[in-house]
Amino acid sequence: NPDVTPDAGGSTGGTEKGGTLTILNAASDINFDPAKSQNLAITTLGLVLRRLTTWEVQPGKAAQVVPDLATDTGKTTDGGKTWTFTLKDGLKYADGAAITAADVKYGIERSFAPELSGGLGYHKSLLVGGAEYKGPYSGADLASVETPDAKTIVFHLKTAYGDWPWIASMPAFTPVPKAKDDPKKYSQNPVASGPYQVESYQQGVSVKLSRNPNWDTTTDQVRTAGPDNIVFQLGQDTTVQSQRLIADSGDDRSAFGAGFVAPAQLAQIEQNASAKQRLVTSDAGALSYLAINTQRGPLKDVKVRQAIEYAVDKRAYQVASGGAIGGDLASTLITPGIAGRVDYNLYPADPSGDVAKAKQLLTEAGQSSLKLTLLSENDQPSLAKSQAIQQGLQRAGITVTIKPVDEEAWTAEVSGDKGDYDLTVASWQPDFPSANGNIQPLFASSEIGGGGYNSARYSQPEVDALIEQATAETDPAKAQALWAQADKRILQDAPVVPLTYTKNSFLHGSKVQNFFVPAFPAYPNYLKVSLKQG
Amino acid sequence: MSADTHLAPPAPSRPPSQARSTGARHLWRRLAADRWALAGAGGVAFFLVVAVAAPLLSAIAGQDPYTYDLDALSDSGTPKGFGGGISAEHWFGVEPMTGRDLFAIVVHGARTSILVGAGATAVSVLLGVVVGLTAGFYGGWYDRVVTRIIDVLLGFPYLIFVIALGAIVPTSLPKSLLLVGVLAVFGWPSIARVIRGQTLELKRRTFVLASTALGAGGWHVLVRQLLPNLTATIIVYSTIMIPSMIGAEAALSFLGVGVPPPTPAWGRSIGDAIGWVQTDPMFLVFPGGALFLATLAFNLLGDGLRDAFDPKTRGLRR
Amino acid sequence: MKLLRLVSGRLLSMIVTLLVISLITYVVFVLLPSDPAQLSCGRPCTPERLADARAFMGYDQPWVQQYLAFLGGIFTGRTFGSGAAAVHCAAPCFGYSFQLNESVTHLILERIPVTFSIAIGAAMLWLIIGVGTGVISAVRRGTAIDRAAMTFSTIGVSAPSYLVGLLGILLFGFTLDMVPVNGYVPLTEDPVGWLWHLVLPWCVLALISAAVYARLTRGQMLDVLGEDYIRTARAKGLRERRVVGRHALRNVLIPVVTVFGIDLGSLLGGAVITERVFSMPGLGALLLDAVGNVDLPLIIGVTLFSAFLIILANFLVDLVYSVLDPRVAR
Amino acid sequence: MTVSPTEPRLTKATRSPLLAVAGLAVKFEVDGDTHTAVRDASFALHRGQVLALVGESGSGKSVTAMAALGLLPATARVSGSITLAGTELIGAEPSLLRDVRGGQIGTIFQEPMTALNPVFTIGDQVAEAIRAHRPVTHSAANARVLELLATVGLDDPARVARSYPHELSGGQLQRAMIAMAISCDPLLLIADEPTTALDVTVQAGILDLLRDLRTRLDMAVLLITHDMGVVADVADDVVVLRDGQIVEQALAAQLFAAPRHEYTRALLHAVPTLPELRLDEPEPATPPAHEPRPLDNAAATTPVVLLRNVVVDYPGRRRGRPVRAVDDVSLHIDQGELVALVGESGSGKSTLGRALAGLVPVTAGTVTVAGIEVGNASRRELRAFRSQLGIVFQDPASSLNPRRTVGASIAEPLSLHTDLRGDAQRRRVDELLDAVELPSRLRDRHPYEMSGGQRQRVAIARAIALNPALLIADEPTSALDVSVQARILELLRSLQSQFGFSCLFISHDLAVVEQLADRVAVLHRGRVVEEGPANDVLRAPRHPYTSRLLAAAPVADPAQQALRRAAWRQLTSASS
Ligand SMILES: Nc1ncnc2c1ncn2[C@@H]1O[C@H](COP(=O)(O)OP(=O)(O)OP(=O)(O)O)[C@@H](O)[C@H]1O
Ligand SMILES: Nc1ncnc2c1ncn2[C@@H]1O[C@H](COP(=O)(O)OP(=O)(O)OP(=O)(O)O)[C@@H](O)[C@H]1O
Ligand SMILES: [Mg+2]
Ligand SMILES: [Mg+2]
Ligand code: NI
Repeated sequence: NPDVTPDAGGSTGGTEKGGTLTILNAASDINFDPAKSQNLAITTLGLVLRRLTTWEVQPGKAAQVVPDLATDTGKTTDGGKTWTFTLKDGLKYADGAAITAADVKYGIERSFAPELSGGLGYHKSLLVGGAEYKGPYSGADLASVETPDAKTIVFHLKTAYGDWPWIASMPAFTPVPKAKDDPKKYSQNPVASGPYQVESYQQGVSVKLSRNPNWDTTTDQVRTAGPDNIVFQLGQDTTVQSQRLIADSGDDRSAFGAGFVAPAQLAQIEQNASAKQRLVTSDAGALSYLAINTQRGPLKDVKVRQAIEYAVDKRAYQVASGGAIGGDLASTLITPGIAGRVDYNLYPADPSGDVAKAKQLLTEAGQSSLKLTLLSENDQPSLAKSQAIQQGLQRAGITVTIKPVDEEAWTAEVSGDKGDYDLTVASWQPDFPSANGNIQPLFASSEIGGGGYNSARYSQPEVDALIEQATAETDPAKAQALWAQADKRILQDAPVVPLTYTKNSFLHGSKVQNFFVPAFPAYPNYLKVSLKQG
Repeated sequence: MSADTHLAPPAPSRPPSQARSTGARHLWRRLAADRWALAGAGGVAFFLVVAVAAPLLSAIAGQDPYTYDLDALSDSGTPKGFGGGISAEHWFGVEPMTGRDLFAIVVHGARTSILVGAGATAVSVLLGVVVGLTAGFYGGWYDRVVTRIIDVLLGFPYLIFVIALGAIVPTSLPKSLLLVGVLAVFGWPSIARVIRGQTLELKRRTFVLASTALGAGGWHVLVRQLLPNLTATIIVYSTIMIPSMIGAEAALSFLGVGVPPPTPAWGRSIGDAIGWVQTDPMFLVFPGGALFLATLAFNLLGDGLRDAFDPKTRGLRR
Repeated sequence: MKLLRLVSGRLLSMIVTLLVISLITYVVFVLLPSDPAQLSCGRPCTPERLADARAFMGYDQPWVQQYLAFLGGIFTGRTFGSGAAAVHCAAPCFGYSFQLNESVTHLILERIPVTFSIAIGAAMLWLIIGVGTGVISAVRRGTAIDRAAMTFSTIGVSAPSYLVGLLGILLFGFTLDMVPVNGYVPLTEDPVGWLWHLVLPWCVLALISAAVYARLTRGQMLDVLGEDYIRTARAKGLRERRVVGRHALRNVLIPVVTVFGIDLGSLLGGAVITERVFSMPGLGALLLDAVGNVDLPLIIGVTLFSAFLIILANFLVDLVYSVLDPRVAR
Repeated sequence: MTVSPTEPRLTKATRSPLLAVAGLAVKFEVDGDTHTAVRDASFALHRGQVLALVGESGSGKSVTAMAALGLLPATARVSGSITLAGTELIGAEPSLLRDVRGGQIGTIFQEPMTALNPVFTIGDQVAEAIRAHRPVTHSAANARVLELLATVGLDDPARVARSYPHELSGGQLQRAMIAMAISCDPLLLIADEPTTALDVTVQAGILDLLRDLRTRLDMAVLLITHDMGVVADVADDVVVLRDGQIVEQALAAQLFAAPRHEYTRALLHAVPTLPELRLDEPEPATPPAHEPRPLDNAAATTPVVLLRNVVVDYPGRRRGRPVRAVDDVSLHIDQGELVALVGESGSGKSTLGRALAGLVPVTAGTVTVAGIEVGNASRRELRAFRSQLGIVFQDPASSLNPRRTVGASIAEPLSLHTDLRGDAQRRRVDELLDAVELPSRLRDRHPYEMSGGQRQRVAIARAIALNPALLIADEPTSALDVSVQARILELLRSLQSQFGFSCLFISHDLAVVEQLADRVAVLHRGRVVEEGPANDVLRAPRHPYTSRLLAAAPVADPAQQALRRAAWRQLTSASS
């Protein structure tokens, strides 16, 4: 194929153009509405929709925030309270219309509409007036987003926020032309600004993307746009997916699975040389942890929680998540791959725990026969992990009852106000690669209940103050030091047991190239995948 | 002949003695003559013994179904060695990802599964037969109400109900009982419908009329006249139901109403093992084989019972 | 005339039954711990936004009111939200799925062909195979054929459908490469492809259910074959095939038809697991998604629809009954 | 064997026989025991000949016939030889048997009510028999069905063809069965008690039909019957069976004239006789006596049973009109009185009996039994009344639960209304079995394992178990040979004198009625056309139908029967 353009990064070889890439998806629906999407910058939506900034993710390198529609990643003049972005020249939608700053503003505004809730909404509480704003459909506009001219957009924040450039990479920062906005249909038929547009959308069956004729490669440094067409096959059973990819025949050679390969299949792939070659495992990324409900009975006692830190059998947990390929043992809250992480271990023990120590701590706390409930999601992998925890604690005389509930109920319990559980196993991948994303959502007291993810229901004024201070810090180095300090401080209270830094494995067909999975985010970078031609 | 001496008025009653024993003995003799049925009965007895003696059996093997043995696993969580880790220590090998002893799991699983499978089946069949019989026999508004209830239950989003239930019931409730209850509630309508349909036909037979004409009350007619003619349906239906109840037990376990892990249950083991069917087939073979054999045993026994109850096959050798 | 009265009577009670089912579903849903508003609140979620989302979807109302609104919508249609983003759902409106941005009626109608293709084909197949096996087993009772068929059906009875589906895919889809592994092709677009994609799901469903029917048929058949009228049929010099296939089978079918009605009815409401394994976008898959997304309108819609089918099937069974068995006819 | 080789034979005997039975033995396995039903039976049947197989109930008549067709249940072991026109039938190929059955041998089964498939119409089932052996079109078959049904004397062939078995009376079913059996003009007709459910007028017609078929088609008939009158009427040869063994084999005329075996003599002796028939014109009909008889000795007892203007309609199927089975009947039965109900087949006798027991709802009128109005009785009243009621259904086979032993069936009323249990109950059951001439070893059998007559006696035993105050007996002796019948009748009589029960006795056997009944009511097309003391009605019938009925009754004497036949012919032609 003559149409080979050398890739800027170069580390994964050139990008061949052409072919139809198939992405196998377990979900039965893809929501292309930027206001409602929680997509990462480098996955599905990134193929169709551009934002102010985006992520440059390369194998072996930490994720970087880079300009997308904007010429840079935003400028601030007042220490992070006001951010200004300028759009590049010659940007067009698929229909040929020009992309304007007003469209970006409109896109942000509509993300405030209750009709379109559901997306990533970090900006909603940061922007001035955001808390009260109810979207553009009632006629009002959001004054804190200014568009002095067609190319410039200015954000006024309530407080200084150093990670705003990351926020600007979220789906809500996609331009939406007001004239084309039909909130009912936008999720299936968005106005494309990226290299692909939605050609056909069949709910539950497939989504076909084809090239956007008006996308200009020169304005875009992150998307390589290799395949001519991309087809998402929806509602695919994960086991069948894996088998198709292992078999690697026909069109499946140009396919990859969007979901993790399950441990059972990992073992199978181990034994299959061809498939093993096509398995891509991320570096250790998201944190999986055991949350201890700090507001419940004996668990209020820090000694008891520390006993649990020692009693947990991390090795069994690791095996339950697929062994070494499933993740590395964890001891900190900030995950590898996040700038400023400091490695330490407050509760040093053998990988399978220190039962004697745990028992001793329990005796000190006066707890001889502890009975706890562990809330677990009811899918097989989650239950396997929960059982590994249960088994570990049992050794120290802690009787754990597993309460399996479905995923939605789990979310509701964990992020709801009641908090009717003692323990739960969770895993957290921040929405943007900053220690802030590691710590704040999980440990700030403001995140207890009401939809927040502080599943340990941990409330420590000292930590809250640290978080506030670190969030406002615009100097990356200083901020990172503060986050590392918070990390350690939190673990002293033992609200969670860090279990593993998980690794996600993905399988792709033999024709798929430039397929890699970084530590953050531990997902394949859709934007650079291409197909071998000929 | 002299009728008057023979036909004295009924003598005063005597306490009931072994009146029914001959019937039972006949049944048993016929059953014993059928070697397939005997095999089935043997199988059922075997599994019952296994279920009762599970702790003993696993103790003999020196194992229990809860202890992890990570040393028996390779780094990726698959059992080391041949046939899913079969060894002198682990007779059936070990469970992938945990290293728990599969023999102990299967043996202990028999408790849950047979209790739940047979229990839920028994309750649903009992309920279904009683409701179906009475509805078909009495008809009228009662039948209409019952039919509607059956329709509601059959058309009911059982999945959602169970999810809700799983979240509502306190963890302290004995889960096996809950499970039996849930399975029975959703299991009886179909058998009730079948029985009702057959009752509608049977109740118009002359022998039922004859019994009514003798002054038999509804209950007597139901139990003594109709029920014996429904045994084939009931037995066949029950034996089919047991394995599906064990399967449903697995599904419900996932939804949070089943016996929570790590309590072993065949249904859940089979569910877990499906994903491993290519990597560690023995993980499926042992619990799956146990379920198959138990099902086979119940079915053979069922077929045998069916035949033993069927007077027309008396004396037939097989 | 009589039939008309029968049908209209049943229709009325059918509506009542559906109302009861929808009501219970609503109540159960209220008990459900998951919060649909929370799911569509986004991340991070603040209490205010949660309240907004809840209000938009109408979940802030007491459930009785929600239920009444739902009932009203069936006759008058409904409008959600207001202004430019308002969503209108025309009568008869069985709700609107906020997750999928589509009216429930539309979603269900779209999925019907898939599920019906699976269900009807499979049902035909299993009825034929199951009843056939049962009949042969009964006629050849005690022989090796009987034993083999019954042992085989034990496998069918005790195997989970997911397992059978998966093994089917592995064997016929990959190892033998005979049929496509998954997906659905509309009949109208490509009849051959349609057939080809459905063969495996049909077989899987058929294998499992046929086993049940085989056992049921065998049991009934053994009963019926001992009746006097079978002797009469033989005395007429009828071929054994006709004696069994007509005189006996007709009497055997009565209970079988009942079970068939129930099974077909619930299968038409969605073959959840099979649709999942074979990635068929049918009603079962839709219901599974709806449950996963706590999408109440969709749950109610699909539930009501499949309940309707089950009740309809039961009604038809009752009609077939009176045709099959004149003694039961009223 | 009592048959000597030098037995005189008909001239036809020189031809080779159509059906030859030699050394036939049939054994049944019952719960591991072996029971011999037929042993070493040999006889031959030629074309155009009617061979009557007579004998005690349970002596193996039906079993012998079924053996020829290969239709015995799987528990039976058959040995010996049965040849049809030289072809061996025992152990024959299925295809051969299939040809033989229906095509060469037509069969009338003993119990028509269970022998027809409940889910197909009569028309269907008869047409099927035709189409199994004749390549005819549907419509041709259907036309032939109507013709056949008319031939067997059914009034409304179209309705019968459309009906399902449960919608017909016993006699109608039996005739449908006969129509089916003769539909393919078989070489041999096996007729197992073909007229048990038929009133004598119809019976006479059927016997005529058989004779006609014999002469026209040179058909052979193996006639199994307990009615010596019928034997006298049509049989050429007679084989007498007892306890599975042939005790005598003779020409009919010979047999009646000079029975050789002691059992045969006893059999003939037991035949009840009718009074001499007065062949003069019936007296001018006076309206039937509806008003109750003046009571003898002022025992101002109200009648036990009082029917007032009873109408019973059966709802029609789908679009059809309802069938009026009983039309404005008023009748009473006094304490200790035995009222016989006679009448044409399908005239509503059984329906009336059922209405009396409250088993079919009456459309109009009232049924009062022992002061209780059956239609409005509460459940408790109904139960109380039924504990005083014994009922024998017309069709014993279907009135016994196939899944229960006959012992259990007989014990049922005992369990229901007495507190007799266990051994005492079993003893009582044995007594009852003995009373109806059944050995007590049959107690643990199922109805299926018994002969027709045995089942009927079980039904009788059940009905009298409680010494009921009212007995409804619907053709209770139809399947019994005369010797057993005589004993059953005697039993009834002695019970009645002992306990004084009232009885509605439905029968087509006028001789029996004559013996037993105090009063007779004649039912015709649902209406009582004549009613009065038995002696009056049977000796001096006032209604032409009654006269015809009397004339049609066969007597067990070939010579006399020939006379009667002629008289009957004359009567029927006169009235038509
Ligand atoms: N269930 C039914 N539905 C419709 N018609 C019926 C039904 N049962 C009986 N009949 C009809 O009612 C009439 C009277 O029947 P019934 O059985 O009382 O006659 P019967 O006098 O007992 O005759 P038989 O001597 O032949 O037994 C017959 O014409 C019969 O066809
Ligand atoms: N299936 C069977 N199993 C066991 N015994 C049977 C079976 N069928 C018939 N018998 C017995 O065989 C004997 C002959 O029965 P068969 O039916 O031939 O009598 P029958 O002469 O026709 O009497 P009836 O005049 O009462 O009909 C009876 O004693 C009966 O109990
Ligand atoms: Mg007989
Ligand atoms: Mg009658
Ligand atoms: Ni005596």
